[in-house]
Amino acid sequence: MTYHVSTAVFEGPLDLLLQLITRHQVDVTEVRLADIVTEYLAYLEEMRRLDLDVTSEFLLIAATLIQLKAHALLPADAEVDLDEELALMEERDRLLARLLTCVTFKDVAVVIRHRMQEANRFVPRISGIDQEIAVPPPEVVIPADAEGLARIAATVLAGPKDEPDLDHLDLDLPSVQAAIDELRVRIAEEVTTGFDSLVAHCRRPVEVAAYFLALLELARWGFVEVSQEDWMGEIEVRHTGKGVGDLGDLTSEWAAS
Amino acid sequence: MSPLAALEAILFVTEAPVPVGELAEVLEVMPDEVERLIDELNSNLEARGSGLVARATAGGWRLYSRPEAYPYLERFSSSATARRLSSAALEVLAVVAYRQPVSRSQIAEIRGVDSDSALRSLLRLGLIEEAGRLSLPGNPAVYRTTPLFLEKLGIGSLDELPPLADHVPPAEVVGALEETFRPGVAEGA
Amino acid sequence: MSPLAALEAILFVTEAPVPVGELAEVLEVMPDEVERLIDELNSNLEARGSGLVARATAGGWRLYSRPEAYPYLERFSSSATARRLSSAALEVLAVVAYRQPVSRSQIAEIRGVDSDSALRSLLRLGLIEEAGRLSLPGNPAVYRTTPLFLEKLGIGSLDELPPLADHVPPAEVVGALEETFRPGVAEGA
Repeated sequence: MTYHVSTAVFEGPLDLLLQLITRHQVDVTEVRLADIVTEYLAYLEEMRRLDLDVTSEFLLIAATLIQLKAHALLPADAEVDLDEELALMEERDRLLARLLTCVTFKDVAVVIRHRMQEANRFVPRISGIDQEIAVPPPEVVIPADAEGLARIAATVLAGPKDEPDLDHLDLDLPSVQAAIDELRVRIAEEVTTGFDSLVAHCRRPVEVAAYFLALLELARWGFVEVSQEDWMGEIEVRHTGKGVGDLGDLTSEWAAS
Repeated sequence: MSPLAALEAILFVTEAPVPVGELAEVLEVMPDEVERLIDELNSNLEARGSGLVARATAGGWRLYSRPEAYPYLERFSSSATARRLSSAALEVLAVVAYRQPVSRSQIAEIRGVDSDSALRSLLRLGLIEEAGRLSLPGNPAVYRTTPLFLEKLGIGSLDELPPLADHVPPAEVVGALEETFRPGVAEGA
Repeated sequence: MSPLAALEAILFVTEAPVPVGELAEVLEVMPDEVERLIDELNSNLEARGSGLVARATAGGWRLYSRPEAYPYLERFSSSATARRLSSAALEVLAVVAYRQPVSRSQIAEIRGVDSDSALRSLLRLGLIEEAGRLSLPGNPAVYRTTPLFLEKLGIGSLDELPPLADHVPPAEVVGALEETFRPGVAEGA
């Protein structure tokens, strides 16, 4: 489920939280909780106004955030209930663990995309056996039962429109997020390269634009350094050595497009 | 990559014969040159004792397995790999099962892609069969499932196919928690 | 027809990678001989500057066009070139790949969001499949990746997936997050 609220596009509460963390990251070791909590709640409020489906997931995470923020505002010598304290710490640890798991899978998904793109350039033939085979094979295997076949039929008969997240390479506008994902892997591999070579495979100006935006985004996160001798010169791109595992690389306003 | 290698790759992946004019465009050479390349490809294939050959049919070119491979392909067709339906074939089978009798172009329209090779597989495997022809230009064939299909699926008749309505994905159920938490959220914001 | 030519014809017509054992049966030679024939086929293809190559994926062998031919194929037909998966579908695919067998709600727990449409796309593309049902209320289905997923990833088995541990955020990021979310006096409690 993809949410479009104000300027943000996000996939559920963990993704929203990760995006806010990235946005409020002063540097890699400092994130402001208060800002994040305020903004997170503002998004929820707006989602409610827009009549978007604010699922229980959003609210559970909001509850934890509110408690953490309230706790941070307590004076250091304030009396606290030990049970409540422990419960809150458990909630916090659970939320952190979920954030880290979510980030880990987002990260490895980028590598899987890259691998699939590489493998995708090896194209197999799909036309099957082209000679008339006289004797039908004795034991065909249908890898589904009646229920399975019904599910497949229901999905197929619902039509191709039922798949909003399949877009066609040649027809759709290029995705900046996809360009970010791809550049991260390529720049990490090549270390130093030029913008021209990064976009050598692009066939339309709009694709080059997507890569340019992606490059700016990567520069903003400190993943790359970009320089240019003069205004007509080649744009040089250098990998700063920040790992692909860095939190800041994972989410952006271009995500989930 | 040489134009010869590119030509071979195109004639390999294509599902339908490709006219010389189209090959010339894609390879960015003159049509005469395409004909020369096809000749060269065929002598190369011959020289390396390949099991493949480029042949002109229905106004275009395409790679085929050599006729001499027939006994091997026949044996291969009963191997575990060839007997298992691909996901494309499974989809076409599902469409034929619920929309029979249905024509090739109706299937293509439903799936949004051409389904020729999947249809061929299903016919070859005996899961579907021709059920007559439409009185339209070209007299296209329509297809239906076979008794083998019922047997493989373990049902007695088409009436026993599960109704489609049961498989529309359920609407998301939002937990009662939402109501519980909503006032808290509004206050906090 | 030579076993080499027959091997090439089989790797040409197959709709999924063929394991060496099956090739040995169809060609009526020993598995060692199959491996030798595949090597010979690949050096022949290479020597002739062919646009094709035999590759091992998902536990078997199949002919593919060479990656250098890909730009021509893109120009030639959009159906030969793959559709692009959305980021959401890719994330779900990653979760299924590393946590299989996994249910819809377990995936939702990890991603923090319902992933029904992404799951449907992946099922439809044949990259994942149902792997049984849990004995829980509602009998939820669990999912696993298919051999097609391995083939599309260009790997032989799930063991060749990139180690998940390499993708856990670095310690400084984890530290910063912990710092951020730490209740003020938690340390003292």
